[in-house]
Amino acid sequence: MKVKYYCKKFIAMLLTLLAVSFFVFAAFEIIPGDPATSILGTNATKESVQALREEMGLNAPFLSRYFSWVLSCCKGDFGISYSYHIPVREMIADKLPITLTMTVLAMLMTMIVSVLLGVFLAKHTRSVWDKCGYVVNQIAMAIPAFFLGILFTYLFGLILKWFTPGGYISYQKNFVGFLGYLIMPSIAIAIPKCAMSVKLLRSSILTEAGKDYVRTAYSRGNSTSQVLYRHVLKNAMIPVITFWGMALADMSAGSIVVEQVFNIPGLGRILLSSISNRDYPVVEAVIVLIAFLVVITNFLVDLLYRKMDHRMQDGEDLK
Amino acid sequence: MLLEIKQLTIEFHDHLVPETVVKNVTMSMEEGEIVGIVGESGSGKSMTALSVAGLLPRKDMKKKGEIWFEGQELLSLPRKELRLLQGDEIGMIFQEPMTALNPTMKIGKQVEESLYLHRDLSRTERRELALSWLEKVELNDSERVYESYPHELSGGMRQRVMIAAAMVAGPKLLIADEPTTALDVTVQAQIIQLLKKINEKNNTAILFISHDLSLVKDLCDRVYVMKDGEVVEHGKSEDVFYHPMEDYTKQLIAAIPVIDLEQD
Amino acid sequence: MKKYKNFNFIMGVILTGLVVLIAIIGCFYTPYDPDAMDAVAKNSGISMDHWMGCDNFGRDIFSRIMEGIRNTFLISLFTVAIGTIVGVLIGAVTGYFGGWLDEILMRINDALFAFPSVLLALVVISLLGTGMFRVTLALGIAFIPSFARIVRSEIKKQVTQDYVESAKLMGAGNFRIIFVHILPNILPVLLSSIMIGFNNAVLAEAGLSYLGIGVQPPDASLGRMLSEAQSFLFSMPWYALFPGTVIVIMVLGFALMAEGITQAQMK
Amino acid sequence: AGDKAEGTSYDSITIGIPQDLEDSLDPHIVSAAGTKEILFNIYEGLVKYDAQGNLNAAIAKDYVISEDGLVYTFTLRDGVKFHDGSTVTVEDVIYSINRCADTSNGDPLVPAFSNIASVEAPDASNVVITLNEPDSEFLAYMTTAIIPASNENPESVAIGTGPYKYVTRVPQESITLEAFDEYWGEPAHIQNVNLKICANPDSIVMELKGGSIDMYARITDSQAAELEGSNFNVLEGTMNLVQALYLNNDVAPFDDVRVRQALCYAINPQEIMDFVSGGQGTEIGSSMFPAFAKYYSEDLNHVYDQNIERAKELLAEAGYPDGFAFTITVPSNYQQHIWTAQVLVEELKQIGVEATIETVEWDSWLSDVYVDRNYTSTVVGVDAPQLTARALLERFTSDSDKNFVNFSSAAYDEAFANAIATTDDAEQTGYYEECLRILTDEAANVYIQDLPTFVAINDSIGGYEFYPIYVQDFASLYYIDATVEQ
Amino acid sequence: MEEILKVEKLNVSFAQSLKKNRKQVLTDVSLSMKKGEILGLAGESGSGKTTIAKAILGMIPIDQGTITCNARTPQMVFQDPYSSLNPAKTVSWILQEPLRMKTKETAAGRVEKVKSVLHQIGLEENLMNRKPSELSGGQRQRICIGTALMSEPELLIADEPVSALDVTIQAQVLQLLKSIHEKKQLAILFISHDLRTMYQFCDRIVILRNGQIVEEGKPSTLYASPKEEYTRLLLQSAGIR
Ligand SMILES: Nc1ncnc2c1ncn2[C@@H]1O[C@H](COP(=O)(O)OP(=O)(O)OP(=O)(O)O)[C@@H](O)[C@H]1O
Ligand SMILES: Nc1ncnc2c1ncn2[C@@H]1O[C@H](COP(=O)(O)OP(=O)(O)OP(=O)(O)O)[C@@H](O)[C@H]1O
Ligand SMILES: [Mg+2]
Ligand SMILES: [Mg+2]
Repeated sequence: MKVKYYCKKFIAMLLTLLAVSFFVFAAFEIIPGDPATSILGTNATKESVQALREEMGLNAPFLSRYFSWVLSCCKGDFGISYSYHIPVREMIADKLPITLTMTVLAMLMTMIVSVLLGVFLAKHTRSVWDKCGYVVNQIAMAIPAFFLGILFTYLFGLILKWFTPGGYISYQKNFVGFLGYLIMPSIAIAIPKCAMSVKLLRSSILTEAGKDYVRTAYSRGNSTSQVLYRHVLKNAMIPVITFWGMALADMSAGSIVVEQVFNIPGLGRILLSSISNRDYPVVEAVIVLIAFLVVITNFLVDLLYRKMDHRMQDGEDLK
Repeated sequence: MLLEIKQLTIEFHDHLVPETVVKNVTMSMEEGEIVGIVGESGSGKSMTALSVAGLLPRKDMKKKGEIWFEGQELLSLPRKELRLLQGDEIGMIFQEPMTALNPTMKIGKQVEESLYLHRDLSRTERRELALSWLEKVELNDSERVYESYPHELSGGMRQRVMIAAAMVAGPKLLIADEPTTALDVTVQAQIIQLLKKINEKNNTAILFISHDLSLVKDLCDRVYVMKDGEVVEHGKSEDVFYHPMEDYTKQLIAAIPVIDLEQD
Repeated sequence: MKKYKNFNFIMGVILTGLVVLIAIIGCFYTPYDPDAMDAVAKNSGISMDHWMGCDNFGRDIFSRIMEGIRNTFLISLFTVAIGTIVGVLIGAVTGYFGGWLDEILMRINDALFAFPSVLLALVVISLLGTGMFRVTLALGIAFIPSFARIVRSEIKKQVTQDYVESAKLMGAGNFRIIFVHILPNILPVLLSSIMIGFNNAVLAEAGLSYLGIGVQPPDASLGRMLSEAQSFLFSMPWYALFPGTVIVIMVLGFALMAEGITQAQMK
Repeated sequence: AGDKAEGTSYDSITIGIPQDLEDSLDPHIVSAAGTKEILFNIYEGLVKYDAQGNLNAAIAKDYVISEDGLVYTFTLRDGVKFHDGSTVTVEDVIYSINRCADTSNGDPLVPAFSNIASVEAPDASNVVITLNEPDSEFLAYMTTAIIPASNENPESVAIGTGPYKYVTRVPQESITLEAFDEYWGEPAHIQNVNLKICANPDSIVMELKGGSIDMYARITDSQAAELEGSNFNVLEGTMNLVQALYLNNDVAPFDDVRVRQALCYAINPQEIMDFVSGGQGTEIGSSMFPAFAKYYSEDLNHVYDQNIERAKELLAEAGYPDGFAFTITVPSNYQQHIWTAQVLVEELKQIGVEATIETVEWDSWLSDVYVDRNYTSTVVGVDAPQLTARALLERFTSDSDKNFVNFSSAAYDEAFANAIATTDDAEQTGYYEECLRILTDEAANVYIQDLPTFVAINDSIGGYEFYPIYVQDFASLYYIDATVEQ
Repeated sequence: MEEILKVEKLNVSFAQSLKKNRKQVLTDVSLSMKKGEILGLAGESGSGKTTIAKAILGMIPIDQGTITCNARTPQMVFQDPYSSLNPAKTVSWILQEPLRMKTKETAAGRVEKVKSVLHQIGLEENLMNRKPSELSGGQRQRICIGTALMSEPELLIADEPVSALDVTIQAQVLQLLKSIHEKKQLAILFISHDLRTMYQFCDRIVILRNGQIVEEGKPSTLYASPKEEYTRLLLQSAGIR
């Protein structure tokens, strides 16, 4: 039953989001500091903190706070930021495009470059190209995006002056400039992932090339490239797509560090600052949003996967 | 003479010691003839067949001898020209129906691929031809099969799809490498029947490879017996079956379970 | 071991060995006290005395890298170890047995996966206090979900194979089937995840020092040095380059070793 | 921001700031120093500091203090406009002062306002404030911002009377200010001020050099060194705060005065300054920084000149001949404090004391250290919101809510009470000096320095002024070329 | 002779993806085996032969019916020689595993046993250290038989054990099974679609169609006078009639 399958997926998704939000709530119960002290800063005294907590409704029991939050979320209301006094929804709507654009750029680069390179290397196995490619690939896989960011800043920013480090341009002001600025960070994120998918694709193509159906394809008079593009590539892409799904989820959740290096005010920055400001409504919304993105990505990959590989049985999980 | 293999020798070089898997094999086939190759596992049957179909791996191996097909020498033919023959003049059916089909490509596309590569036909013409071949191999639900993926078909159906795909461009020579081992007896019988029919109707020559002598006896006009890469015996299949000359052939025949219903 | 005689494995062992060797030497001997400050040598460049120059406190960068390797190495090693061991346990149990336990654990797992490791680290640290051990624990916990997920799906694939049934017929217990029969088969996948895990662990540790909850100063860690060096990128680029390169070598060593083992397995 | 690099537009400037204005835009509630220094440009009180530390009339054009020091009469300047266009009325003044004097939530927002007996407006241009007790420093608290009574959301809608008005903000990205056309005083030179949040302190030099910001007010000495030879001027001033190793006087071993003194003898502020601030800071010996020329005394700096032998002796007397171990909790968002702590750790090793650093987030610091006082020692800087000694010294009275070091000295409490009570300036100064001496003698904390601050500013911009309090004045900035053209 | 296996009214069905109802695979299957008997199970592809085998060994849940198995350590040779050997282990390790489970044999003793079994199934000792991926299909299938025999079972379920082998080796393996059957009173449930082989090998044959037993009897009588049309068809396609 297709409908039943999607229902099941949907419920699982909701459960995941609930669990995530519960964890966030629980996390803030545990870590020291609270919004009241954060707001009062050095004016804080025990009494004033208590008074403010009372005013903000933080003294209500944990579960009742949690449930009322979940309820208002269901109505699409994520509350008001404690630090900025503006609706959390607006704040996120502002930041989401930044992180999303960066992720999508990085993902596009990863996909395009890795397919081109992967196919190229697979075509030229055991050539000098392949060997050089292998070495470069291994190294690229080992460089943390963080270090790459620093290297780029130094090389392209300070020495070659191709871009202004930290000179982030807001997308509302200048969209082209914005995209231009995001290119470097996107490359920094993309390179390790790209290297991994090149490797995966290359070996996957070679594995597929050894399969019987390839011989069948040759027996019909296909040339090597025809076999590669008409037959092998689609099959070889299946494991790569799974990897891409994970990579995408990884990127959207793990943009924090790269945003920090390149001074990009995206979701990661908001998350970080609101964690340290104990801005509960924002943290909760951002984390649930990221979880949502992760879950949605998984779901989309799942769909794509099914489309490509009809052997997939409903109800089976991939990854 | 449709096909002539002269002194074919195949050596593998991917191990320390070169391994000769086919030694001085000489065979010939007339147009419209069904010729069988039998022999135990690893005796070089598939290698011989693959070399005719031009599908031997190109690396790490040495080929000697000549293979003449319709006046062309296949072993020295450039890859480009060989491609023109593959699928068009020479069709091939493989041993494993499970893995020999592309799992992510619709059956229809796979069946008509030879047409796509060798004939200048419109999409609908290709489709018509493919459907008609699917029906000829007794896949009666041909429209559905055309739109299916391999995993949606049973083993027997897939093997028939393989035959349809090999035959669709009307090759002169069909190479069938153990096409029935993976199938159960009922389906096996049907496939043999089918091959016979194709041979009669289209006058397609069939090179039939099997380790089942009794099958070969029923189907083939002539038979070659291979052992350790060499042809040890050949002749009319009846002759070889009832009057084997070589010890090895005798062993092969003795291994066939005999059912003597009269005795009980 | 004789099976792993391939180039990758040997290179991996050499690189990792080099790094480990430096770390071990660093326990007993460093050219300078890594914490000792020297006003004269402040921000000094590469010289005979200081092979990699000095940082803004005049501390010898080479000595600090020796110390940093040790800390980073231990942190990432144990982080990955915790992630792997617990992840494999959870993934194996859920993948092998399935059922409602699987459902529940996987929902929790997915939730944890989306949960930023920074926040998780904050929680662990607030519960247990700071320190290298706790940081490692925090990161380790953050690493569990991805391992659990990979192992689970791999085990699910293996369970359909007849050899598992065959092992049951022989009378092998579930535990033995999971860990002796199935696990070696998912090793290649596991190894490559471990390698990716190493990369991420170094990164995560560096990320935590941004927040001041990683390795505590004055102790050195490669990630911390790298982030500190960012301020001096213009005047002393080598300050960033050295720890960064060491990280790459370390991760590369692991990656090559994993690759080598995988190749030997696949052969 | 990027288009500024061509040098064509003189009407805007981009200024980097280390963190967003995260707590509030409400001038009465706001506590983060980083926010206050920006809000200085938006809000004004009845009186206002200038760069020399003088209190000048602002919204009030004049004021009279009665002989007994109990009645303050402020005459409002005519036609002072709020940023929303409305005129400042006496009601707004009374509203603002009452808001800060409100005690319904415990302490009033401005502690000194607990002394206010009444606020009245006899007519439309005069406000009379009556105190319970005379307070010679009360005027300084009249810098408290005047906000319109009609503003219902002061925490998000900033309406003041200052030279710049708040336009818009993008969280964690930027804040835009615009010169206020109807400002009563000398208008700001530069029309638009973009405040850009540079969350990563490590990339500031790159941003400056890359031209994405024109000015950054709080760079470190090493960053200043990196800017040498670029098109940036680096101005040096002081941060006006008391950086010290604050000790929790309630926990062992710091409940023993000898131990605290030993620590004081062990450290060398000059060495710390050499490492942390390029040798540029100003040494301090008590809770007072040099901007308060009146109270700051160099003598106190020499009470504990580095003397390792003496330190060891004191430790031995206190029963720690082999030293001890303790933890320094440092807020992780202040790099200088972390650096200082690292040098301290090294210096304390000389007397056998093993200190370990524990960096915590600012928020954890606030709740654990500042509010709950659950710590052993910490390195931070304490500033003065008003230019009064009271602002710095009140926190060390034993019953103060803000006495996070748990300092307790009857003599101190008495001296402080005397200082507050007296109206005689010389007498008051004497009492405050006594307070400072007590803090030093009792070694309440290990005093280190008033940190230097380096302001990097594009060399096409002039007019930057250092204030003796923690503020940034954008109104005085101007483009040098622009003025020449005019 | 005592009964070693008794299956009564066995019903098995599988859940189907995309469809609501379950697919009935076995319907009211009843069969029994005596100690030391070779029972043949024949039927076309998909008739449920493998399902019966797996149900007997408890590998799939059954809907209805009873299965009583009195045999000590029943073993199975799986149909797919590719997935039934652990790809990560060597031949020697795989063959030793049952010994590790059931006996307290020393390592050296185990290796000796492995060698003798390899000999029995007609494989060379030098295969011992290879991985399954380095073996041919026939060799794999023989290793499977070897592993099953290692446990010294009383009942062996052999699911098309010789289908991947060529005729000469087929005969050899069947000979091996037969000799063990004779020596150790091994009962064998022999699943195949090759009616020719079964004729010689089995004591009794059960014909399965669409999950139901249509006919059963001694090979000679069954082949000589099949009662069901389906049996006749099977025999015909095998070229026997
Ligand atoms: N890539 C290779 N490298 C080395 N030897 C090979 C390779 N491929 C096949 N061989 C060997 O060539 C010989 C002949 O193989 P071939 O596939 O022709 O046998 P066959 O007669 O078709 O056997 P079967 O009945 O099992 O299919 C075998 O001994 C095999 O081991
Ligand atoms: N796990 C499963 N889920 C759903 N259907 C199954 C499953 N296993 C087997 N079937 C179905 O049950 C039927 C009987 O399968 P079984 O494997 O028992 O056939 P078989 O007689 O062994 O055939 P073969 O000779 O091809 O091995 C088939 O139609 C098959 O599709
Ligand atoms: Mg073959
Ligand atoms: Mg079966």
